[in-house]
Amino acid sequence: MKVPPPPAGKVKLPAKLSLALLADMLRIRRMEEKCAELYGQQKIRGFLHLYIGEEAVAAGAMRALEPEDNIVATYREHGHALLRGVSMDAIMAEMYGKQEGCSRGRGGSMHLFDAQTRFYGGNAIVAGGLPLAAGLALAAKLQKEKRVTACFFGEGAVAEGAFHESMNLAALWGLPVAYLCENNLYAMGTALERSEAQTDLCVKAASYGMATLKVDGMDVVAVHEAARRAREHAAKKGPIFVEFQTYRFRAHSMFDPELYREKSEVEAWKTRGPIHTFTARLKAQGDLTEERFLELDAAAQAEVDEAVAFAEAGTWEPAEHLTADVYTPQ
Amino acid sequence: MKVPPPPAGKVKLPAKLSLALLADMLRIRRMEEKCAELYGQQKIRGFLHLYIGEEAVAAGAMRALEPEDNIVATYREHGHALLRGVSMDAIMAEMYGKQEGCSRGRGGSMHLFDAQTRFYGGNAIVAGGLPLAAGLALAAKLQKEKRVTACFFGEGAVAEGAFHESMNLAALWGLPVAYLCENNLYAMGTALERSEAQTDLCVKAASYGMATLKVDGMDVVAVHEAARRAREHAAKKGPIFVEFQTYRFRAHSMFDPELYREKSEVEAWKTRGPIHTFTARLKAQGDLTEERFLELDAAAQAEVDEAVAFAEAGTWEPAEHLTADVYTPQ
Amino acid sequence: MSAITYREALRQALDEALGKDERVFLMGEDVGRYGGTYAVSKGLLEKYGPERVRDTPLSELGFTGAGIGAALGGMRPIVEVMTVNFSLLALDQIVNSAALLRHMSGGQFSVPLVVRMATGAGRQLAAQHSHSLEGWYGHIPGIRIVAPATVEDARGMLAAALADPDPVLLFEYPALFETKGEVSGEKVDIASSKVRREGGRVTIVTYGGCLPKALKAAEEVDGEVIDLRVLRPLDLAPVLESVKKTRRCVVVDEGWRSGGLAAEVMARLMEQAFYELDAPVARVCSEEVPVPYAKHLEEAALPQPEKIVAAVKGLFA
Amino acid sequence: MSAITYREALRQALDEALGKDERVFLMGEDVGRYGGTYAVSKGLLEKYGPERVRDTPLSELGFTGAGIGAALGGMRPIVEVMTVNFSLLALDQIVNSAALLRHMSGGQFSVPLVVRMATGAGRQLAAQHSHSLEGWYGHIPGIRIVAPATVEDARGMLAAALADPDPVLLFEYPALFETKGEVSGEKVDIASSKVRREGGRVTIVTYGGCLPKALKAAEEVDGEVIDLRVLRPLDLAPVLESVKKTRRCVVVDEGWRSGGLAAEVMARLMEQAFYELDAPVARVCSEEVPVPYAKHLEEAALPQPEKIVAAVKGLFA
Ligand SMILES: Cc1ncc(C[n+]2csc(CCOP(=O)(O)OP(=O)(O)O)c2C)c(N)n1
Ligand SMILES: Cc1ncc(C[n+]2csc(CCOP(=O)(O)OP(=O)(O)O)c2C)c(N)n1
Ligand SMILES: [Mg+2]
Ligand SMILES: [Mg+2]
Repeated sequence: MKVPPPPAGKVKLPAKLSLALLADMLRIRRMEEKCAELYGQQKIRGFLHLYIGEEAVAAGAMRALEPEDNIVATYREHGHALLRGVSMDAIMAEMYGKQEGCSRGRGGSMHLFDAQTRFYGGNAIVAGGLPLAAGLALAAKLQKEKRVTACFFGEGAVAEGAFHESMNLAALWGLPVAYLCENNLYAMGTALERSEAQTDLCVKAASYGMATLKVDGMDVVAVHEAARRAREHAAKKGPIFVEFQTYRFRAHSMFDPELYREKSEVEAWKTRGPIHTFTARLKAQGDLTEERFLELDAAAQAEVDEAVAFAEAGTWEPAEHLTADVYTPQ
Repeated sequence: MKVPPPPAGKVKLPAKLSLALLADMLRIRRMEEKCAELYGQQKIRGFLHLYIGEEAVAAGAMRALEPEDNIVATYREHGHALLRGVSMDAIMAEMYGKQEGCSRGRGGSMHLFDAQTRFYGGNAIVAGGLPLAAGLALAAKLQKEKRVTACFFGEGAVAEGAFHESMNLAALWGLPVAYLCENNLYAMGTALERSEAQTDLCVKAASYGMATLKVDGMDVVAVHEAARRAREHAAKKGPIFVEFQTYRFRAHSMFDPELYREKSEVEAWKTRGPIHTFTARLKAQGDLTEERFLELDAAAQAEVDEAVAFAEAGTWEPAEHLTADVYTPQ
Repeated sequence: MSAITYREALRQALDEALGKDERVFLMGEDVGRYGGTYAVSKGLLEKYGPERVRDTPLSELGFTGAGIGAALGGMRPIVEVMTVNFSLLALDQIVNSAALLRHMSGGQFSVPLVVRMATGAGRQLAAQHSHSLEGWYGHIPGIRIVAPATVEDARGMLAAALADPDPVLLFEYPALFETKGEVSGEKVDIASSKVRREGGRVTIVTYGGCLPKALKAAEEVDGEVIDLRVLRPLDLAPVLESVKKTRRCVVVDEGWRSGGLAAEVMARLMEQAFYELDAPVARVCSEEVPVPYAKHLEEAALPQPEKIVAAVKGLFA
Repeated sequence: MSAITYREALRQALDEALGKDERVFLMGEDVGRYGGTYAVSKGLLEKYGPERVRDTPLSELGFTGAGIGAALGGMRPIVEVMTVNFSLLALDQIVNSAALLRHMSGGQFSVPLVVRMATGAGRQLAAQHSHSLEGWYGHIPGIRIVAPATVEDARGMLAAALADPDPVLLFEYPALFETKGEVSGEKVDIASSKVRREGGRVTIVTYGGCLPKALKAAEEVDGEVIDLRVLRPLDLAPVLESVKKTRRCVVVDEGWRSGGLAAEVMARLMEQAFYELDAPVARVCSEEVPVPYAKHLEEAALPQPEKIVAAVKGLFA
């Protein structure tokens, strides 16, 4: 597989925004590195899907969205939840299974939820969030609200019937929804070309009469720009599909022996890493000093340390509450 | 809605084949007219979906297929079963619910089956037959058999996830399958443009990397030619999608009050009726006389009368056999 | 009070719901221009327009999921899945999203969704169109299941379902669509089961399309007939009370015998009425066979009054 | 004879099946290059090639349906749906095609298909990845359900399932994957339930992942443990025989309580062993709640040996 050259060139963003995007990516990275460590210590259990390598997508996209927007994500959603505004404390506590977690410890890594920031999870059924997103967008449209629904999902979801049905509904009804596909080339161990007859996902999306964009998902600048356009399109003209071309640097989950790809491929993609390439570009144009970088990184690390302390100090929901909230208290 | 002009022009087929195609269509037409009558008399019950108006598709396609091919169809499959070689007797008996029926009276109108002619039903779940067809084709491919699988379905099925998943599997694996879409513009009462964002079904199919053909489904000559090409393509190169543009002259089922379309629209389409237009063309070029036509029609009618007599004389499967064949006797 | 059909009652309920609350909309295949497969929503498109009586493409998974999303987004959707047979395609969204969301999110998100679907056999529609899967749905925590067997319930249950903050599945019985009955106009609960006929000799527990059959059989055997009405959560109190009196019970359920809803009723009676029973509870269910097309075979496959009577007699043998 | 793990037993069974019969092939998500989500099919791609160990796109409905078609077309497909949770997406094909085809076609078409899927909770995978829906599948006529709970069955049931001319669902229990046991190499039947431990005081009926829990509890209460093994059609003979002796019974089932497989076992005992019982049959099932992530909550949600012991004690109270 040919790996494209790393993102490069002048970053045409205000320095403040650039640094914010960098900080965002660092926060995800440091948090997830810690998660991996905690998994080894069995503090975090169940499935854990790391986003490491893909941070530019959540970072670039989330800053293009408005507070009133809805977000739908997958089981690989730590970064999305964090950048949407769910506190790292609540995320970490959730992974610990503590009741201070954003889903009270019932969801774990795959099911982060937050009503306040309109973060609708955390869906562990591949493509399961896509119809939901169409429905959230339909509700907004019917209520004449100006919110947009942003739905993140992996390229593996494209083969599912739910993708097809959702694209059609969204396009047919002109819904204000942005389908944001994180194409990291693999669905577990299945490479895109072994799961799709048509590997150009934008061609597929366009066949529903959807607007489409294809973007380098390792370039936070390009992602941000595309996401801004996508949000505007969704709000004003209707549904849009964006393919973010990215790559995950870690295994699919903590159980994955990674038999399906060469180490060299991963290494090649790492040259495109969203954080170091962006850092280098900012430094090159004088928007960032090493000192400032270390500050940002230290801040992220401090946030992680605090979050871990918070989670450690968290409490277990009493087992007697087990069946609470199966139904809504009336 | 603009109705295209009726099929016209010279029929470039051997006269013998032309007459056979005409006879085929007449056999379906007369059989189904009788079915409608028998439904009124409550001899036939349950759901009854007539194919009247669409006969050119089954007729043109079935003669392009080989005896070793597999057929998968829907609940609107009387014509397909008949032209595939299931006897009208067995079809009629099936609709009566008699054990001499092709499914021993257990299937009825929607579930005609026949192992001998490789007629795999008769599927009443919209799009339910599409994955089955992919599997039959996969079996043929794995066993290096030269058979092709022909799968008939309505345009309503295109919105279903099963369509999407099947197209992708067929294209990805290069399966010898011909997906033959009978686009009669309505799925029950839902017009194509109210169910598909993209109404050009070939564009949709092409997005899977499938070969496609779009054909006037009211012109048995065009259908036959397209079906021959489709079969060849499926056998030699892999999957193909054919859209047959057709129209049903009758209600969706015997329960349909037809609130969703104007009588005038139906009348306009009737000017394109596959039987009378073909008859006129054959007469115009001297391949058919009125006398010969009446002979063919009389033969069809006689076959129907016989089939009804056969069904009437048929017997009921003893109720004690009810649970037979839930499992295969071992 | 005047007698209307079960179908008309369903239609009036939809009409009322759409009329009363702007957030309510109806969506499903052919609910609009076609007038509803069973003519239940006839006339509503003309009255409320295509935004609120929304025809969908054939995509049960997609539009059911969209209904869940719309409910999360502040609407009160009524999703029609036409029949339970096609709901198999939507099951993932119903089970993995609608039913789980509230608990899984730590109580943050409720899904005020109503899913309507026709269910049951008896009209020679053959194997793929004759399922009775209420028992399946009744297995799932997080949803409520209602099964109107009377015109009054057909008229009243929808409003109660819409008032419920959680997902409610409303099963409709085409076998009952022509039934006529009075409608009181009073509020109907979706929490309790009800005695439909008093009797002293045996308790007959049923629901949905089997109610008339049970009532017919009861005439012959002095049966007390209890209509479950709500299939999840089950209200067994009236059953237990009745069994205390009759000491015998037959459960009638159109689902297949093994693992159907009848089994659950029997399990509960085992747990809660074992010492009250003079004979083992019996069940009359559908035979373990795909429902055949031929009328006599279909009849043989389904519960019938005679089979119920025979089962009752068996309890005294 | 040497001890192998349950996982290795499953792998050997697949290897043997692929080696023995050209018509057999394995298809599903990540069965090939990934080596199987649970490493069950590891090494088979290398041995049999991508045609026979076939990775599929994420499309459960599509490839399960394709498996049915391939079975009709003369192959002996083994479809892996990864886990029961995702099988909800494939349910329409399993129920409306695989299960119905033979009867609906008047006996013309059998579907010799095996569908494998992992099932059960216990690994903190949370609500959407922890279903136990064996009871649901057990409701459907036309299919056979097998649930290996021992290494011997994990090794032997696949061959028997492939020899069956009809669709067989084979449930696999990740909770048991590390269990070690001996394998006799003898043929294994997929028709009977089996006594796994003799005991005199109470009959404990279970299957699948709950077997070790039942055995543990049985130690404490002198229980006779019966492993159902085959969930459809059920073989209750050993249970009835045991209950004659013990006169008391507890059913242990990881499915949710209401409407689970345990209810069916209780219903059958009601029907067939009412007069043998000295106390009502009890059940220990999962609580009626989506399975939570937190370990202590998940444990509280599932059947546990202590709950089984308590239920047994309840029978003597
Ligand atoms: C319906 C369904 N099928 C299978 C799985 C198991 N599974 C979990 S993640 C995954 C791969 C998804 O890949 P993709 O959509 O590309 O997302 P990524 O993990 O790459 O972010 C699979 C097969 C699932 N969770 N849901
Ligand atoms: C999955 C599913 N959903 C709904 C139905 C009810 N239904 C039967 S036929 C039909 C319309 C199908 O239209 P189309 O595919 O265009 O075929 P046509 O009837 O026009 O031949 C519908 C909605 C069904 N049988 N299966
Ligand atoms: Mg991916
Ligand atoms: Mg149509």
